[in-house]
Amino acid sequence: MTAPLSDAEQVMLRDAVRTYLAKDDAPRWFDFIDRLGIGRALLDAQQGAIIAEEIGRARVHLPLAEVATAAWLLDRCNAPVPPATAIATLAWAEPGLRYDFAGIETRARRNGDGWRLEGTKAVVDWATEADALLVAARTGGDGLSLFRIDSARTDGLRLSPYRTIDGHPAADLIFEDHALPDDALIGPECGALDLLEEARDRALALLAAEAVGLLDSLLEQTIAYTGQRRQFGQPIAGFQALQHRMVDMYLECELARSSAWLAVEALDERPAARARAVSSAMVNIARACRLVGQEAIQLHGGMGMTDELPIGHYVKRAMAIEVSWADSDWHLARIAGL
Amino acid sequence: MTAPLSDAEQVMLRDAVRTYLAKDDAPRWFDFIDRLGIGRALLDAQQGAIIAEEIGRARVHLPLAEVATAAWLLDRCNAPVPPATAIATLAWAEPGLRYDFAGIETRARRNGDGWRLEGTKAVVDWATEADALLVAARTGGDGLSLFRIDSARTDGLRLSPYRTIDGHPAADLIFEDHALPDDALIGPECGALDLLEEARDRALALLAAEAVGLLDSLLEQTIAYTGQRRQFGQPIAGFQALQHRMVDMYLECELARSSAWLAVEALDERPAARARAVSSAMVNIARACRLVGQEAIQLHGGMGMTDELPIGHYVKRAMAIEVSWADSDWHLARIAGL
Amino acid sequence: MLKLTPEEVAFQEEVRAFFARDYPAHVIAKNKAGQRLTKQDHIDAQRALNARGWLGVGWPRDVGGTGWTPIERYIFDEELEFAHAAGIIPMAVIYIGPIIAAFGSEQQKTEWLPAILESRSFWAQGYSEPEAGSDLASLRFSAVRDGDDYILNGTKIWTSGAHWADWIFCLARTSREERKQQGISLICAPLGLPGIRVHPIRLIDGSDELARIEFDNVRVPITNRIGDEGQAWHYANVLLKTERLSYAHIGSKKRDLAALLDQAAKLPARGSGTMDRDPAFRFAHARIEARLAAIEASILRALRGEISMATAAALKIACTECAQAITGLAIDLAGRSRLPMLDRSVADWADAAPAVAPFGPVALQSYLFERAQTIYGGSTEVQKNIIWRALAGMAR
Amino acid sequence: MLKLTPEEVAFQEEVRAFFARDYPAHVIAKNKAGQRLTKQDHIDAQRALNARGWLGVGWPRDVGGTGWTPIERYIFDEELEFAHAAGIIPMAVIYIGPIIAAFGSEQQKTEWLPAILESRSFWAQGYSEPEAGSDLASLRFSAVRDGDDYILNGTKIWTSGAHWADWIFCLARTSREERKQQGISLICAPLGLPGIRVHPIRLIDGSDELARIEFDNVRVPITNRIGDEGQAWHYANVLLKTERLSYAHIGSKKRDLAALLDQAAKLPARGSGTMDRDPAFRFAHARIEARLAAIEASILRALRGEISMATAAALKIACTECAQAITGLAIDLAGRSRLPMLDRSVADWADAAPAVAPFGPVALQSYLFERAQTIYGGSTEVQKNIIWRALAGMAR
Repeated sequence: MTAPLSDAEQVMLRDAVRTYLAKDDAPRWFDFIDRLGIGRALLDAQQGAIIAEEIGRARVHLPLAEVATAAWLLDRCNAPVPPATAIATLAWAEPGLRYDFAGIETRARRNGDGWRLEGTKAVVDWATEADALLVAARTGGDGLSLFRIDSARTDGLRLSPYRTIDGHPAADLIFEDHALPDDALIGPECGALDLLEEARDRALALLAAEAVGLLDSLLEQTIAYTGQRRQFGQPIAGFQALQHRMVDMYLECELARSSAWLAVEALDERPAARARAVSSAMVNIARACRLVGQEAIQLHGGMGMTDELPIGHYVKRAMAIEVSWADSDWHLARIAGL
Repeated sequence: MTAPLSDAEQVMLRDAVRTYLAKDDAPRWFDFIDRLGIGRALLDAQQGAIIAEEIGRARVHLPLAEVATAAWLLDRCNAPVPPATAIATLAWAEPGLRYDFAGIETRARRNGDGWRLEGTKAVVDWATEADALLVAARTGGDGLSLFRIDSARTDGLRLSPYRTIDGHPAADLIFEDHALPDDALIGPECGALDLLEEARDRALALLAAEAVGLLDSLLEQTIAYTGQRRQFGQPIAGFQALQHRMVDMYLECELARSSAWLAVEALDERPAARARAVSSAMVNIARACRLVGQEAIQLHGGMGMTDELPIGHYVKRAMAIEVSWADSDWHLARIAGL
Repeated sequence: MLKLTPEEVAFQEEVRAFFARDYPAHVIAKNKAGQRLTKQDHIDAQRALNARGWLGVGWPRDVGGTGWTPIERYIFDEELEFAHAAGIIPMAVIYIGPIIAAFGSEQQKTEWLPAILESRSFWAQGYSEPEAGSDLASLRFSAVRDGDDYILNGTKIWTSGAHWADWIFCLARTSREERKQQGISLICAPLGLPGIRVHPIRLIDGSDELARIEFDNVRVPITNRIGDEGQAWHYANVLLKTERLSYAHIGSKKRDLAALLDQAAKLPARGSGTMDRDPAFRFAHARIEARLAAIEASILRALRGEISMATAAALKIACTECAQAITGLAIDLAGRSRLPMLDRSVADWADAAPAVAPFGPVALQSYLFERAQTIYGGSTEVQKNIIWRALAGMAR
Repeated sequence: MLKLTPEEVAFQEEVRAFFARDYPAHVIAKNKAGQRLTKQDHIDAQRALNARGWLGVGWPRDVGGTGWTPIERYIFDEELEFAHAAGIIPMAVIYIGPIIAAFGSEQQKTEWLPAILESRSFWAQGYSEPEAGSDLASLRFSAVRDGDDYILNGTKIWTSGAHWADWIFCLARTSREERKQQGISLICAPLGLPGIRVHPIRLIDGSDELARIEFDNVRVPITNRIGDEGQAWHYANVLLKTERLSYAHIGSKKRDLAALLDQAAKLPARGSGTMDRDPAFRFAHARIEARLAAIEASILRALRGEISMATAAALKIACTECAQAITGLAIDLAGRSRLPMLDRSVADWADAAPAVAPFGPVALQSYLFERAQTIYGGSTEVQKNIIWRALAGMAR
């Protein structure tokens, strides 16, 4: 872990990322990390959050949460961490579970010197672009373990690529007797559950920060649009009913911002406090994504429905974040201890 | 059952009740029923709903739902029905249950020629004014039965009177070895559950109609108040943000009206369809009571907080209706079959 | 009053039997599978309806319409939607057909109406313009007389179905002298004319069935005008009056809500169960069911009586927000399976994401598409202004 | 940034210990039992705080104040609320005390401030008027110079605690020449003066602690004016700046939310369990908890930085709506036990309804009383206008 950034350093980091993304609206991950020299920032949640917020504000396709989460897992497992410029992503979701890792059915069986992997992973973000996949699977004692798969290993892996609603590359993965070497296992055998839980919370903190950037931009775009769009002889931002609704959007944006801070600062707490803070944050983030997204489209009128304006793309990325690791009801249940 | 009223007869009944209540804002039940000659209307849900709506609109204290429900129960049980001018009320709720009759713990034991009643009934509306009480109690085979108690029988009955939030008289009742004659049992021994369920739905249909009158009046009062209250140099009804909120109140009022119809027309359906329709109606009614009540106070500003204006009294009656027999969550669970 | 008469129940059974027996099964199958319909599918569907005399749902009997009562129409719509049949594309049949029947010339009635019923011509609607969305009075699209012709210039937007349409009917300004709402005429043009360019608009749900249409000195004979010059505003309001409940779609809402329960029974929940026993989902579902029951009752009340502008506006808001709420619940139910954005124009579209419940991508695209419901046909904000004027008027 | 420093944690423990050991237990007991406090209770509470030097929470040290940082003040408020201690009646201590300290004459500081700290005088606030609610600029209450006196005329309304107060501070118009906000002065009067009549206002929750106060030619010396003539608007804004987060009450919100879970464990649910396992209740509860966590983080962010008008307005809306949501959840939880309307001024108040959980009537009255939160101190609507102006300004 690095020392926390000073206020001035935070501003510098933010400005550097913002400037970079203002110049390149379709950045490649390698260039983004390499040219900004922010590889080390990925393991620091506070710095990651600053970068994530700018990624959200610019709504560019970059696998920040995926790579940072994978890097954190590898680091925690004392496994070799690939360079930050490489893309790694975690495959955990499956058709047979909603959000709980406990429902994972993909299975790894010892086979001679190695492992055989069998199972299906659903909507794995950036899988098609990844240099390395981390796969959560059930092993011998019915516990969960983590495996690392290099992208070169394609035998026994059926990969169905598509784009998700936010335009990110993703894939469903079907492992059919997929062979892995012995050292593909990273971290403790059957001991991955707590690691996965913590990884999820860290990923969520980054996604919360990204959502803050998205939501701020949605509000700004809406204020700007309603200020120039004229109907009934005046800019529609002149209508008080619309003004108050944009204020409601602002209120959600502000609480979303506080929520992201809450999540980031709670990552070093004990698991129960961390879970509570992150889930509280995500309940607010999800609500903000829904409300701000819906209002942004509505207040843009027909133009909000088109793919031409950025607005819809921001909304769809926000919709993906809402449900990326769990939904609001899952977080509420976690807060309530149900 | 009487034949359904024609449209013209419905209007006549409504106008007669409205005119009566316009002249007397603190009517007595006896006079109300007697002078209007509407005793027979109590057994007809459609007519009852018309009367209930006007009671709501005028927000007067009259035990319509209580008396009509008791009369219906007595009629169904082939027990002598007291004159409609008398007040009768059903005591069902208890501290140990939320809303389900299945939780009733008050017990009636056979004792020689009669019965002994033991248990506690909570917030029995109009109990202090009632000529007769109907009490739901558990009997021998652990089923529910209904007992009729004349108000003269006070031995072994501790009655704690108070007013409820809507200003109605009510009481908690504690029966301690309360003696009842043999014929106090009405209807089938251990066979009261279905009767109670149907009675509840009939009472709810009347309360839904009363709520429609309350809500309409709340909206009217709010439109009138905002039309004359000036702030920032104009009537506050000139502010579009407030206009749209009054429109939202109107939307709830309209759905509440349709909901009341839905409930009334469903009373003769089979139990499952009846339950579904009445619970759907009450979910909407409860939502409308909450939203319209809150907005009415808010849009009245400080004046909405005072006991001087009618507004608060309407809101409190609406709040009582919201929870009188069950709350929104109970109705949702009934709709969902959970 | 909310219940059907015995005659209406008999009609309902007749309609139900028709969709079960005499309606193209492949259309229903595609709809059930979430596959987008082709133009030919719609033609097949319309021809089946027309064969039964049930296509001209809002038309008078003398021009081949059904002549149904509002309740019969409602029953038909509901059964069509329950059956997963194709929605009737409204532009020709619902929107312009009744206006042609009421105000068109004999020639227009003889040429255009049969072509619509026989699916020989599809129509598009040219109402909105880039600068005139909910504020239709500020239209700029112009029609200038030149001998026996009009010269049309301007841009129409949000035109749905233009890629299938042969004709377009346009609101066009024929005079600038009068009050803003006046001086607007209803003029029709074949879409193949020189000077007309159709630009598809890609929407956030991935569809491209809307278009922006540019008219550059397009010449049409004045006989293409429906009714009198300058009276389009009046005709549009007549249409509004007869068709103001055609967006209600109570049947499809009930069908979609019921389908969510079926889907829920197949989706894993927390722990070991399925989502149909998940309390949060079931409560949210029941809340919308309750709302829909009240909306349905409101529609039936309205159909059996007179409908005021305020009531129509209120029902538009209630129906469209309810439809959006259902799609919102659907994406909530879908969870992560709503993430893939898939092209649903082919039969095996769902194979592209084999680990995902196909329900998810359909729900997602519906959610996005339905955001338009509260925007078009008079946005919710405009409806609220209409209602407020009525409320303030009553208070005076 | 959201976390307390070690010094702040030590202070927190000190405050917590104080309320546990050195604070009047009967006040805490009454609050826990839902009994209304008397004036003497408040005096006992204030004296305990003052004995510790902790009453002048927003005052500078040189006039007997605590001199706390905003975070220390926040910690103190939170612990006070966690402990079920009496809220400090804000009129004297929170509202006028800091203004006297900053802008008052030496005589005012010497006479009025110690009397407040020693609980010898209670104050009331005379800001609102019947025709000037959220629109303070349109005040009519007048102060006319007459030699060395002012003659006060007009009506103040929504004055809380007037039945206990010895003094009132009033916004009064001393000039009609200038812009509406100008020409307003801050003038104090003993409530016992001839010409002052206090009319209690009964509220919907059954309380009558607010009043309407009429001034009929009330004479006070000009030395009762705080600061300069015509500058009250400025002083009020200074106050607003320092006190704009004093309504946050995060501690009481957390306490009340936690208490709901305790209550839920005692209330029967559907079937056989208790309400603390009821999913609908728990989800609603968790939703508010999540919201409150974000609001708390927002407050801490604000306390550690500069607070803009827009942020203050946003936090006022968030805090008050959250407080209302908690009371809304409380009455939902209470179910039918919220129905009795009981007088809570006596110790055995709950015996009046022996079959009802006492929690219910308290929840109901809180729900009703808290409706005022979004009305006073600048209604939510006015706050939204303030925020909009800031947003529109940033966009320019």
